[in-house]
Amino acid sequence: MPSLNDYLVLSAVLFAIGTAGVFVRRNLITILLSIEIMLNAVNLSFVAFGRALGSADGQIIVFFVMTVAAAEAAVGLAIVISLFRHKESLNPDTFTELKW
Amino acid sequence: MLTPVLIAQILLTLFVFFMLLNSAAIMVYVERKVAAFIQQRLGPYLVGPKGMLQPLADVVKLMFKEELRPKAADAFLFALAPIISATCAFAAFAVVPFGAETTFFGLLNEPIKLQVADVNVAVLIIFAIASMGVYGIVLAGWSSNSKYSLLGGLRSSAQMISYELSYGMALASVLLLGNSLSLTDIVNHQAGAWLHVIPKWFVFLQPVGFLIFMTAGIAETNRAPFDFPEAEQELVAGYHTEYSSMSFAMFFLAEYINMVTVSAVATDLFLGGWHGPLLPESLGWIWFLLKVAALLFFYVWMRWTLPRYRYDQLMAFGWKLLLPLSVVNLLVTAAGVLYFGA
Amino acid sequence: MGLFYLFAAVAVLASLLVIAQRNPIYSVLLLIASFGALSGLYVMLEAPFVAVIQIIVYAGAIMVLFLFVVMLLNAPHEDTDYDERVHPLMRPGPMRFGGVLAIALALELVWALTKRAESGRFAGGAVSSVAAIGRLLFTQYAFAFEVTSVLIIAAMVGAVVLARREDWR
Amino acid sequence: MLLLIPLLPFLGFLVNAGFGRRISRAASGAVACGAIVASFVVSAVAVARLVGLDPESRALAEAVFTWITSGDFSVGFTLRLDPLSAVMILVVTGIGSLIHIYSTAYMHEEPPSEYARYFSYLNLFAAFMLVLVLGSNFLVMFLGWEGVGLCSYLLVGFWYRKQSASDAGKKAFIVNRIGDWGFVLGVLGLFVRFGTLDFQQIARAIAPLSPETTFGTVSLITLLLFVGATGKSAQIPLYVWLPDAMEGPTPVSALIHAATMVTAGVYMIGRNAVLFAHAPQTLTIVAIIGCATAFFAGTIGLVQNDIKRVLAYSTVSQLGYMFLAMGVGAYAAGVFHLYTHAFFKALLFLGSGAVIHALHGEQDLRNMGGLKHELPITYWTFLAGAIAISGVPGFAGFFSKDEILAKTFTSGHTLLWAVGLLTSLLTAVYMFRLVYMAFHGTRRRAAPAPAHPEEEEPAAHGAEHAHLHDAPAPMAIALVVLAIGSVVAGYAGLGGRFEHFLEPSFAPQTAEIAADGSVETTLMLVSIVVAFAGIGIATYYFLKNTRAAALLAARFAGLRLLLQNKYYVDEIYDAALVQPIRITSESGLWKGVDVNVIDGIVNGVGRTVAGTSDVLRRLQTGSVRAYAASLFFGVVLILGYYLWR
Repeated sequence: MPSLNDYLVLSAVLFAIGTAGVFVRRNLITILLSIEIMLNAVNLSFVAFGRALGSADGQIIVFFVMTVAAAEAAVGLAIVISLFRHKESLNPDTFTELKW
Repeated sequence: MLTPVLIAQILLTLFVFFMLLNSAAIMVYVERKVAAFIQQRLGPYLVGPKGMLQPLADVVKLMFKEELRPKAADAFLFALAPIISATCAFAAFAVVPFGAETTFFGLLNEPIKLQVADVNVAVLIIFAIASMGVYGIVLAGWSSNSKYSLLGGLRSSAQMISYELSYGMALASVLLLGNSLSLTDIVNHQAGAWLHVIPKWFVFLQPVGFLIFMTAGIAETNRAPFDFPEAEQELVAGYHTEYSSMSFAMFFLAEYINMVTVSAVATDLFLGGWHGPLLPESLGWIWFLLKVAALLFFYVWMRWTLPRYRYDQLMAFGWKLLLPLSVVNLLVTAAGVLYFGA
Repeated sequence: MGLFYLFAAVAVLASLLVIAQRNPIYSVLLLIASFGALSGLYVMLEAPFVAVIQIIVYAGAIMVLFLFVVMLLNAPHEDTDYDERVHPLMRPGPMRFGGVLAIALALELVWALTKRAESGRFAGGAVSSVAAIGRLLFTQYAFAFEVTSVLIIAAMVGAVVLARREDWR
Repeated sequence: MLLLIPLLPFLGFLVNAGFGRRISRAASGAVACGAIVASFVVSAVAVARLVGLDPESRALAEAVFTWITSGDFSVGFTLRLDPLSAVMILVVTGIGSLIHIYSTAYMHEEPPSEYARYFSYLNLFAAFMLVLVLGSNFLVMFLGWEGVGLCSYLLVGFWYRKQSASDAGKKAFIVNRIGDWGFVLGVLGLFVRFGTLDFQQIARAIAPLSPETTFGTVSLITLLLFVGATGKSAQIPLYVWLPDAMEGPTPVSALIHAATMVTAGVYMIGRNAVLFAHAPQTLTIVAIIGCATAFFAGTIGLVQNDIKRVLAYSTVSQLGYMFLAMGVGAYAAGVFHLYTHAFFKALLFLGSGAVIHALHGEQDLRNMGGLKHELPITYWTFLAGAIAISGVPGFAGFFSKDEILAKTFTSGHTLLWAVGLLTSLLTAVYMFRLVYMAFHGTRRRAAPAPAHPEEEEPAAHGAEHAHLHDAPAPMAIALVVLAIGSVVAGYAGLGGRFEHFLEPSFAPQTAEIAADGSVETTLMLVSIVVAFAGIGIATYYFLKNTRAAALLAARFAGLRLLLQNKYYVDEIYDAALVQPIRITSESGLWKGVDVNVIDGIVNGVGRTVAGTSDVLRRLQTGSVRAYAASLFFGVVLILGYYLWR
């Protein structure tokens, strides 16, 4: 049986991978994907903690995180599409001005 | 470790797998024959008695065809897409029960369930796997690097996502009545009859839900009149335009297995599963097969009777009629459950 | 334990490959694989509900959306500038700094977790019933649940407004 | 209920200020009069209820809301009605009502929007004055105190297109600022000393202490408060604004600069009688200043030719009397004089207003005369007021003035009593000089041609006194009612009733002056003699033998010039204060400090910010990931720190 710490370490590693993705990638879509990795890493720790405490709260929070993630993905991707239409680019460093 | 029960379980799994493959073959034959009947033709009659070995001939033909791949296609995904489709189709059936617990006429010392896997969230798993099925089609469409395929893939995924909502809502109405997420529980909930005449099937409590479920199911399986992903007149053959040989066969297989799965789920949810008069509980699977067959016939019948919708009509129908209707149905059901008790 | 390591390895490897991929389509697919592994871990944590909605919501909905956008923009290769062509770890200053930060964060988190001697074994009594979760969701968390629905509506409208073409009229 | 009293005029103000441009003259006049009359009715009801209470606990309080709370210090917007404020609100709303009614006719030649503006100011003034007298602590009082100052400024400068009017308004405002500076310091001192601003609490806190024999904290505080009073109530040395304030419309002079606002200082001292009683040094100063002002202003009033200025100096003089009363501890007598004075001085102003109105803006006495027959109502009512102020027995002024002089004498201030008596003589003289010059004899045109060079009052181009109209109905009503009041108001004080009524307000310390019946009678007789002597002198010089007056004037030409130029006080102030301040401000503060130091600092700050920003803006690359990286850097550092610890 893996212990709570095992899950948390895995969660930390995944979170760091997501963080790294945000920094090293220059494609907006991949960056959004990296953010999803981070969210999932956190979800994992929630469920693990919930399991450790014998409470359903962890799962419920994950449920809410997922809804928020869905909303975030929808709006984020809509922004990506409208940005791409303006500049024909997905590189976040293309969009350094607040308006164009 | 290998207890008789475990062996029986493994054998059952293999049997289900085999029967699903077979069902696709049978459905090909049935489809052709029914189509011919509707169109006042003969249909296949050369291979075997009454052409009954025609599916076998088809398989052989497909196996010996050359495996073609467009030069600009993404090789890995092009190969992966049909596998995803087929896998999802098979996987969904895993949680569908098709008979009561049985000891196989005393062969086993404890009864097993006629079901590959009994999961207490079976309905959700079916739903999850159905949503994964989209990937096969989308990836096929995209990796072919062909505009017909891409359009077919996009249409298909849009269609499936749109109808998945109504599908889920119709499911939820039944869940309210069955008070469980386990298909076995839901089926057992439908045992018996009112006034000794009318079976306690949910289709009588949920006529609207049943219609929604079947409509959405047809859309989910990309069958006519919702067969846009492969609308021949517009898109040649949609997402599998570029596929040939066994990879094409896999899509073909997936389509028919999905039909079977949807019919089986509909049977479990609405038509009382293996419950029926006359036959003993242990032979309930016969009732099950009959009901599934009837639904499959319905599918084929629809295909050869109704013309195809226009794409915008399909989307409008799904979002503006079916979804609101299913929401209302769910609310009415919930109110009923609250009022009369579950 | 073996199963845990299997799932963990799949999750970590797939996630690493997500950020190492140049083709966003593969990134999306690998991420789905990672989600599948996480789903397995949720089952191991006796949270089948979360495991299934992980597949339905993340893999079945959110990732399809991503795939859609990737296919719609269809610009994974056209948009490759210098940074996209070199390997992620070979990229210049800020990116390497970011990578180092991420590694530092991981090390710190692991350090923080291993600092405590006790390993935190799971006690019995997990809440795995969907009914229990549903009951909580519609009683104790009813307000949050409703707020979430408002959030979803807002996101939906926002997405439509943002993504529609300028010559929409 | 108490809140309603100031609120009603305030609502009237809001209506007239907000919609004044859109409604007719009749409507805005009706709104304003209605508001103040309603307020009067409410006041009357409130006072009636107050009188019904047990004399020991005669007070009504109403906490409207908590204004300031800071630590254990809290000031509420609380209104409190006790006998003193009861007298005040009746005077303010009663006389205010009459003046409002009078104004509807007096201001009738103004265009509707100006008319509404006038009435909105008037209502606002009433509201603030009522807040002033009803406030139960210094802060609320100060709100009203400043509010009436503002309204005074607005109304004095009502004809703001006229240079002299707007100058007079500014003068009133600025001089009052000096007084208010003292007042604010005094209030702050009270807060420091007692930790509260509530009148009751201060009184309770100080009551057990023994009066300061030497000049101490309380004396300083009261003196500062008195500085405020000299500003508001036009006492030496800050009286200079009041004569100039006569530039405002005459009803304003009657209401603000005779009957109500200028008495605020007197009221304030009366309200804090207990406090002042503990500072005998200050009280002495108050008495001396009051007495000096009374005499000083009286002498100036003797030779002024502007009908309103004579009345203005008379007001200053009468206010001096009130302060004299306060200074000698005769609070009730002072407030009694305040009350009677409100009647007859308002009457005199309104009468003069009727004259000015009839003569289409003529204010110079030398251009009047013989109006007795043409303006009978005005004449008879004006005469009643003049008799009242002169102290003829049976009229209001006699009772109150006599009371003050008696109290002054019996409290041992013989010198002050003598000066007061002399002033009383002067009062009778200048008052009847005014009556004779305006109403008796024949019409003259003796004044130097441009009596008021900058005269621009509406319809000022005198339609050559062909036929003069007496006061129209609203003005006549006000005059008659006030005339009756001037006659009978004094009887309220018979047998010490008024004093007894007010007693709770000044409660614990009203010095029981041994009332020696024979002394009182003697003093009364002296007063009567003096009053009649004054009238006699005036009759001799200004009616019977005007040449004698001219001779007298020629004989004492220097003195006359001195008086006519008001002892050159304005000029002295200008040379001693205004010019030095101006020069310092202009060459020192403006061109030196402001341009070099202040602007230098401001520009320097600007340049520093711009320079720093120029460097810092390089940090804002616009790259989201750079921001995210810096954020994460912080996270890693903080997390690392806590782990390391």
